[in-house]
Amino acid sequence: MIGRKPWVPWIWLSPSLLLLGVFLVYPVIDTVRRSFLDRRSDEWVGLDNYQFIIDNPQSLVADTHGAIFNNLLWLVLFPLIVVPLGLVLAVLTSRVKYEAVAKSAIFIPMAISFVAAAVIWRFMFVFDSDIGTMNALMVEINEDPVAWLQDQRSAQRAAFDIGPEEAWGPIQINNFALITIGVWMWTGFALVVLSAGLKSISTEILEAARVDGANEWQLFRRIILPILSPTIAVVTTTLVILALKVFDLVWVTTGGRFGTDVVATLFFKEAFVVRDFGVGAALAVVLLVAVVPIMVLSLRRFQFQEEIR
Amino acid sequence: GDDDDDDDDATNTPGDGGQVQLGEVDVLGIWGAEELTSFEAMVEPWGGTVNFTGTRDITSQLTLQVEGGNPPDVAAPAEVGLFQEFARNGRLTPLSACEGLEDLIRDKYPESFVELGEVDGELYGFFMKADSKATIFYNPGLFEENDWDVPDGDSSFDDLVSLSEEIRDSGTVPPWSMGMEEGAGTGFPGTDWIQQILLNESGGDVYDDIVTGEKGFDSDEMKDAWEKFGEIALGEGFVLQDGASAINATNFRDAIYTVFEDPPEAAMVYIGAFGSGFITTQFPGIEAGTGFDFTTFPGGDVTGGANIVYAFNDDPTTCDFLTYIAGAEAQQIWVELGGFTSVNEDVDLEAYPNDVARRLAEQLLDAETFRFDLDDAIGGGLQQAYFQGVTQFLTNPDQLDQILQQIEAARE
Amino acid sequence: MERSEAVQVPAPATAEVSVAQGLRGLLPRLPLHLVLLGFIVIWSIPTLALLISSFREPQAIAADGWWNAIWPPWEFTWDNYDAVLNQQGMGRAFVNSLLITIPATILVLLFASMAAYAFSWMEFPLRNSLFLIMVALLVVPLQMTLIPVLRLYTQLEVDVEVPIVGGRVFGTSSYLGIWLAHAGYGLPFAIFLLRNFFGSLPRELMESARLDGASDTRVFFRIILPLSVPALAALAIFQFLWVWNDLLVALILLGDPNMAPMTLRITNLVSSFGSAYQLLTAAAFVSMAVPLIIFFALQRYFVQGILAGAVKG
Amino acid sequence: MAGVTFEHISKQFDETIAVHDLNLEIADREFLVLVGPSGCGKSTILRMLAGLETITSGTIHIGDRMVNDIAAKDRDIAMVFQSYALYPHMSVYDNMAFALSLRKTSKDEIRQRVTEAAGLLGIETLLRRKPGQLSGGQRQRVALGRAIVRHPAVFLFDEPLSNLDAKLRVQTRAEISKLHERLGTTFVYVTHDQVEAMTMATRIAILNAGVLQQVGSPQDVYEEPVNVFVAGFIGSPATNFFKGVVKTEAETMHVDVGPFQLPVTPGRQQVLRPFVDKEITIGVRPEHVHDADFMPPGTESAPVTAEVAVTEFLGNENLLHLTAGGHEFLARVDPRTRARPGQQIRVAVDATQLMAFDTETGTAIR
Amino acid sequence: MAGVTFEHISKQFDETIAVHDLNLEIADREFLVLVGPSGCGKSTILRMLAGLETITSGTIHIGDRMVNDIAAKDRDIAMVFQSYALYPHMSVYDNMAFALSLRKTSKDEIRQRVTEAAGLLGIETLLRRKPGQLSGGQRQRVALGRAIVRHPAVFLFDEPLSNLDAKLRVQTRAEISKLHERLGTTFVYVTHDQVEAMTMATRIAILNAGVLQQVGSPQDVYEEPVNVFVAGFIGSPATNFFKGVVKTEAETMHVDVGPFQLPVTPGRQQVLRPFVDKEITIGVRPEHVHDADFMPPGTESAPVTAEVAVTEFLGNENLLHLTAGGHEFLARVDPRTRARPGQQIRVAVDATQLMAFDTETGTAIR
Ligand SMILES: Nc1ncnc2c1ncn2[C@@H]1O[C@H](COP(=O)(O)OP(=O)(O)OP(=O)(O)O)[C@@H](O)[C@H]1O
Ligand SMILES: Nc1ncnc2c1ncn2[C@@H]1O[C@H](COP(=O)(O)OP(=O)(O)OP(=O)(O)O)[C@@H](O)[C@H]1O
Ligand SMILES: [Mg+2]
Ligand SMILES: [Mg+2]
Repeated sequence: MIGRKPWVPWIWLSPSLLLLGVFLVYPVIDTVRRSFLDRRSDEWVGLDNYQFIIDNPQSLVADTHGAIFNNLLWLVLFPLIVVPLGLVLAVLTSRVKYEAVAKSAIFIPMAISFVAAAVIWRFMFVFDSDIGTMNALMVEINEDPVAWLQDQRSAQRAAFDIGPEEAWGPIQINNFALITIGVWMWTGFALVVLSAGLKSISTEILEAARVDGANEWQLFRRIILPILSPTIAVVTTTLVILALKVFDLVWVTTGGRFGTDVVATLFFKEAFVVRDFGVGAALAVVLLVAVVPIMVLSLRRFQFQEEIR
Repeated sequence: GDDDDDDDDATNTPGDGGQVQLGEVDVLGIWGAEELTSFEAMVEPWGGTVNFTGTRDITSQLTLQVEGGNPPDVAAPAEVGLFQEFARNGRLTPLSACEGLEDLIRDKYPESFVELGEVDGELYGFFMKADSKATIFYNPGLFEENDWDVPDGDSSFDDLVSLSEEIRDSGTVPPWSMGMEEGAGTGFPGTDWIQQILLNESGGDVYDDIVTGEKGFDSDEMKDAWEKFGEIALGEGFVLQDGASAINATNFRDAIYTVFEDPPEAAMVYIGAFGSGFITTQFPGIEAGTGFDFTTFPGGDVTGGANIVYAFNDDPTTCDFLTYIAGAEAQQIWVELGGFTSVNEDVDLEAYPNDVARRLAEQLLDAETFRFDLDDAIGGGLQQAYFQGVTQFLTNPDQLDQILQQIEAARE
Repeated sequence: MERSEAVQVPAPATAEVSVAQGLRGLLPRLPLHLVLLGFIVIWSIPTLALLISSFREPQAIAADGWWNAIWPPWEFTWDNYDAVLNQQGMGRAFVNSLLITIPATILVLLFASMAAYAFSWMEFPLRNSLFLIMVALLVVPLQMTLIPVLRLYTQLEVDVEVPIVGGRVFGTSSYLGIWLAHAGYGLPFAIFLLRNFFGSLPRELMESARLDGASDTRVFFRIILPLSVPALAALAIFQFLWVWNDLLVALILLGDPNMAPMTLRITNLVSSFGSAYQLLTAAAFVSMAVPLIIFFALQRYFVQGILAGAVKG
Repeated sequence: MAGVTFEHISKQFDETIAVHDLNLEIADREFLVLVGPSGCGKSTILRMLAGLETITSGTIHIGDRMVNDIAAKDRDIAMVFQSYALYPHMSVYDNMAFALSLRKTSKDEIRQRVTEAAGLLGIETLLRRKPGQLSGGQRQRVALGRAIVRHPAVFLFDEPLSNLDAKLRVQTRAEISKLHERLGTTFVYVTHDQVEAMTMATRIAILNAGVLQQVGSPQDVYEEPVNVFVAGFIGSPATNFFKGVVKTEAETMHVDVGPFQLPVTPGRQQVLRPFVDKEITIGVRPEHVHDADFMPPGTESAPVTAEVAVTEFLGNENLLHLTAGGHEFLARVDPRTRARPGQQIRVAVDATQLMAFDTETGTAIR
Repeated sequence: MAGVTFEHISKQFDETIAVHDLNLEIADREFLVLVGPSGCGKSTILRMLAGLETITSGTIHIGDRMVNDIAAKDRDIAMVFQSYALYPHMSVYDNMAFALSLRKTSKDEIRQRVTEAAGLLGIETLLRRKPGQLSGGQRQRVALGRAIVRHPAVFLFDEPLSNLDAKLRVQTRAEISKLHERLGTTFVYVTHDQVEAMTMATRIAILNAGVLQQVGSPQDVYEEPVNVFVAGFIGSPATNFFKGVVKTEAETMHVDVGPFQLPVTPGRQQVLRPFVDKEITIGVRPEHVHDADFMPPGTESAPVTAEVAVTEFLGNENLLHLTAGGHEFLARVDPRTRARPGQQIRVAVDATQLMAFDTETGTAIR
């Protein structure tokens, strides 16, 4: 903008810069520092804490490898399910009269605290098929009840009954169960943001496409999707990051037991239960590093947006 | 909470101590629900104001507050590992700082409990709301019908096994109900089994060595305890929740209920004394002694948990508060309300609401050997490993050795 | 001139849609409705389970599945809600929750939209990299920040009682403190979301506002914000319920029990042995009420074609 | 290939009636031009025909198919939106190719058709740009191109040339006419440009305030407007209107406007009889008021002396704003006129070209 | 109140040069009309002047203040955007009141000014509507109204009447002219409508492909175009061009176009001397090709026989597309002509009105 004083942008940014600096940047720096110190943050230990993560000596308390693997699982599955689901629902709901009701049904899980959510899913997943909804269903279809949150058998084995009996994972049933909870809770998020984006698409462009003979699918595929792509990028990026830092959900349901640990839960255990701040911090830093490539990717969409506006 | 605002906004009610102007005291604990109500009833007579914050993630909460330079005045968690660490790092004030408090504890509290409150000879904390874990709850009616004889402290572990076989073979119900699931605490009932067996079979010294680390989890005594636990848990037809995944997946509460339902689904459940609380709430109007009852775990020695109370400063209000709740009058209030076992000798046994409660208290006070909960005593990562180990052992009993090594590896 | 304008008539017209038309309209859309209803049902089952359980006796809950309660004989009870609502201090806790949540939400909306405006409509060095960094902070786990923040708060503590609402001016147990904290934690996502929406507005609107003599502030308040209500509404909903449901930050920053929000009170329903699920179920719905009201209230801002008629081309 | 029929079509937006009881038959292959004042309902009619606007009442047929409930995409219509409605995320090429690609047209065919259309519209060089990078007129041409690459049953153009320069407009106009001849599909064309309307239309439909006024060939509507509105609306600069009383003396008849008398040609006298001594409204087009010095040969005329208020130079002609006895009127005279503002000048009104209207009803007297 | 000066202004978008080295002085109170083919840089010039587009090189002065780095809001400029850019969330009234309210104008004054402007534009009844509920022309009028409620130093109009009907356009045009007289501020006005340009402008600036071609009074640019482009661009329908060789015989001089000879008037002979036996380009405007039967008295002319290809009826005149000896050209003749397509007809080219250009450079020969 011509004639805007160079310092003006910084005025607009300053409140955010300040708050982010205090509440996020400063702690991050502190954490990075701690990741090079020992468990009590007294002595300098160089890269030992990272070495610990790599060597994974205490797999029983802190299975760093397993946690990282689970995070990858979340990273891939969680957004991959939630985003398309949210998108479809956003489009569908926008076409019916009971939009608000439909949306809220999907959204309600978001409004439920993790503690409560844990309670619900206990009810869903309880092993006793008299109480547990899922197992009640399993019994209905003449299957054995499954210990959804504890069963470490690999999903593929459970499903198709192939592979050795004590095949533990790598992709465990209980991780799927947890991701299911995540999907249930977060689809509402994707739905709300995406439908907000949907609403801001010009009606006239949609009309033009219809006159051009686009059916609903082509309209979605060729017009809505591309125009919405920056918003989709926002949602996806956010969900990817959430998958990266997923904590409460795992913590309140399994506490990371039975090979459901993720990096964030490990970080928490190491920092506050085992009270090894060094390793804890190092694990947190892993998260920080992992986010960088994701951000770079999502920047592309914004450049695209600036092009067409 | 903070520790220096007592003087300014003091409530100016003369406390029992009388001599000090009582202000506010911030207490961080794990109590909730009826416990909280009882606690508030207990501190009601005390002059000052109690700001109680309850959380079940108390270890992280405490760590955060202490690290953040903002500890509460008083903490009352169940885990002593953290306590000992704080004490060693000089975060805590010794009870001696509060005039008369240390003596009160040393006089009125059982030796075993006093020792646990000591770090390097200094007394930093005391225990209240203790819970015996040498308790097997059973369904008396069921036992009478099939005239099975109830084991007691004098019988042996083998008796327990043979009883289990008898009940199993009777074809009525499985002898045991067992559930390990409890979110982040999953596995703790198993650890209770193991520690109880360990104490009975190998005695207090070995037990202590395990805590201090002179003996490892991979020691023979420990291994023996695990295997004995396995005999029951994985014994053919011993457990209602048949198989590892069922046991691991069943919440310990649900496991308790099955024994006392009508008709009962299992004969016995091993759970800490606090189990009685669940039974009475779940089955209102159930008769202690007839509807449900407990017996001492064969072997007679007693393990148990308790909340350890300690302070981060020694200003008058805090001291007055500690002295108050350590005292018999205060604890008697909670005792009468139930769900609380006091280890203060002056508390009148008559005060307990019912017979079961009274016997639980007696068991605790009369035990010739008492040991504090093993996992709570070690705490930290080792405790985690211990919990994890239990569930893993159940799924893969053949991997016991390496599981035990891994647990030991988690010792700091 | 008037003659060439359309005639004005008082009564709104009613489109004459014949029943046949109506049916023809509905039939092809039947699958759509089915799919949607399918989703709604699936998503509602757990919630339904929670709702039903919240009206059941604890023993009933432990005895059999929630679905058994649907069929008569109904033995529902208000006890759980009784216990939750009549827990002492619940009223105050409710007020506290509002006192904490509303300002925290407003702060985020304001600061984030300011930053988003700068990011989307101003040029300055390092714009993109700075933006990336801000958003990347979204990954920071809260627990990681608490210790340093708590240290800071204890150091910067201003231990003066605030009249009426209570609490300190600043530091732990201060409303200001927890507002800022929540704002800080909420910003990365908020900025991320808003920048995207602000950026999609047609440039010419800002330009014409400029020519009309509008300063940045004016453009921001009179053009950008009104045209971004759907995004702002979405953000408001999320920020509100995230703060509303927060337990962790409140635990650390609010020592004073008189300031405790509902989430803290609710944890007191659970004994140290973790019983009383039936209470948690009830509590869940109690605490869910307000965010849902907000959600419904803001629904009307999700309107199609907010930019209709703005620019040609 | 299909005609279009509107039967009792009305459209009401909350409180505004945009179109009122429209009855109009557009023959197959016809080129119908819709004209009317801004806001009179032209776009609404197109949008209803395209299926973008619900119909408040009445029925629309395309061919013999009743389309009220047919979705836009199934009506096989191409439309140029008044506001372009280009796809912002697509290049110019993709914008134009979109409709074709939906119809599974072969890549080559698409390329061929798009480049051809782009050629006609002079936007070949812009094919890779995004709409945001185009000038107003370029955008409009893309919008136009997006329609003309198609071969639909009906073409709808909503002021497709409004932002093009005169030269380009003439060319494009010619191209559209060619297109119409080549495809022989039905065209409905909205424009404000009288030349466009006159030159392209097979028939012109004049709307006012949502009501259809007259439909007819350009010549008809220009020479025999059915009412004052049409007479005043068609033709630019607009017709001069005078109120005057019909007088007869012996054989001759004239209209007494006050400052001057307008003789009535014998052919007209019959129809004007009933209005003798009544007031009627006379319409005179500016080009029928001549500078007496440069009168085209053989014009039967009534001489008038008037004062020149303003002169507008239009290159090929001069526009004189004249006043005579309180009447203001326009004359479009030979550019060589010597009239200058303030002067008195003699003008001649071509009596053969007068239009007469009933003052009350405003309808033409025939 | 201030003039505007462009000095060596250039504007480049990534690879396109939109404006090239523009030097132009607009006097205070002047009404400058910018014309040029679509995409030639008109809007870009306005946008640079308004401070919406960064300047690639050169300087712009408003009054004697160099404004290159002055923010748009501080330039005191009102602009009608080609694409309207209405505030979709504000009512028509608020759209028009916005600028004033920012200036802390009193409520009453705002109401008074807005209602007045709305009156002029005939949108009083729409004041409570949102832009989305308006017709194209109504939107454009709102955009116009938003500008004219203000009293800025400079007015910029980017094709402000393109979507209005002829009648309304004439009225509004008049209103804008009045406004210009009343306020006496500087107006810069982009239009494609020749009549608009001719009637409103104090000076017209003709642009082509970003390059300024000619600046001058309407009459100048029409009668003395500096080059072929201007001659061809100004005037509609466009000028006919013939290539021909200058021939002299004794005293007389004529241009041999092939099918016919165009006599050179004595006054012109001097300047054409250097081109004797060389090829030059002759420009003849259609209105200077007359139907021989309806020739205005006293036109010096060269008779030509041509075949009528197409006739376009424009009401007040007839447009004939003629071909003679391979040359296609337009004639704008008296509506009473009897010419019909396919016929042979005798036309006369008015020799006094010929325009001559150097074929190589395209510049006028004077
Ligand atoms: N953002 C842009 N990026 C690239 N090229 C552009 C951009 N904006 C305009 N142009 C080009 O600059 C040239 C001038 O554009 P401008 O809008 O000034 O034309 P114009 O004279 O206003 O045309 P019109 O009469 O069609 O509005 C055009 O060729 C156009 O394609
Ligand atoms: N969405 C709407 N809500 C209310 N009134 C509307 C709406 N759309 C159009 N109108 C009104 O309907 C009438 C006809 O609109 P329409 O767009 O058909 O006019 P038009 O003939 O195309 O005018 P223009 O030549 O200016 O484009 C106008 O008076 C307009 O104000
Ligand atoms: Mg229109
Ligand atoms: Mg332009």
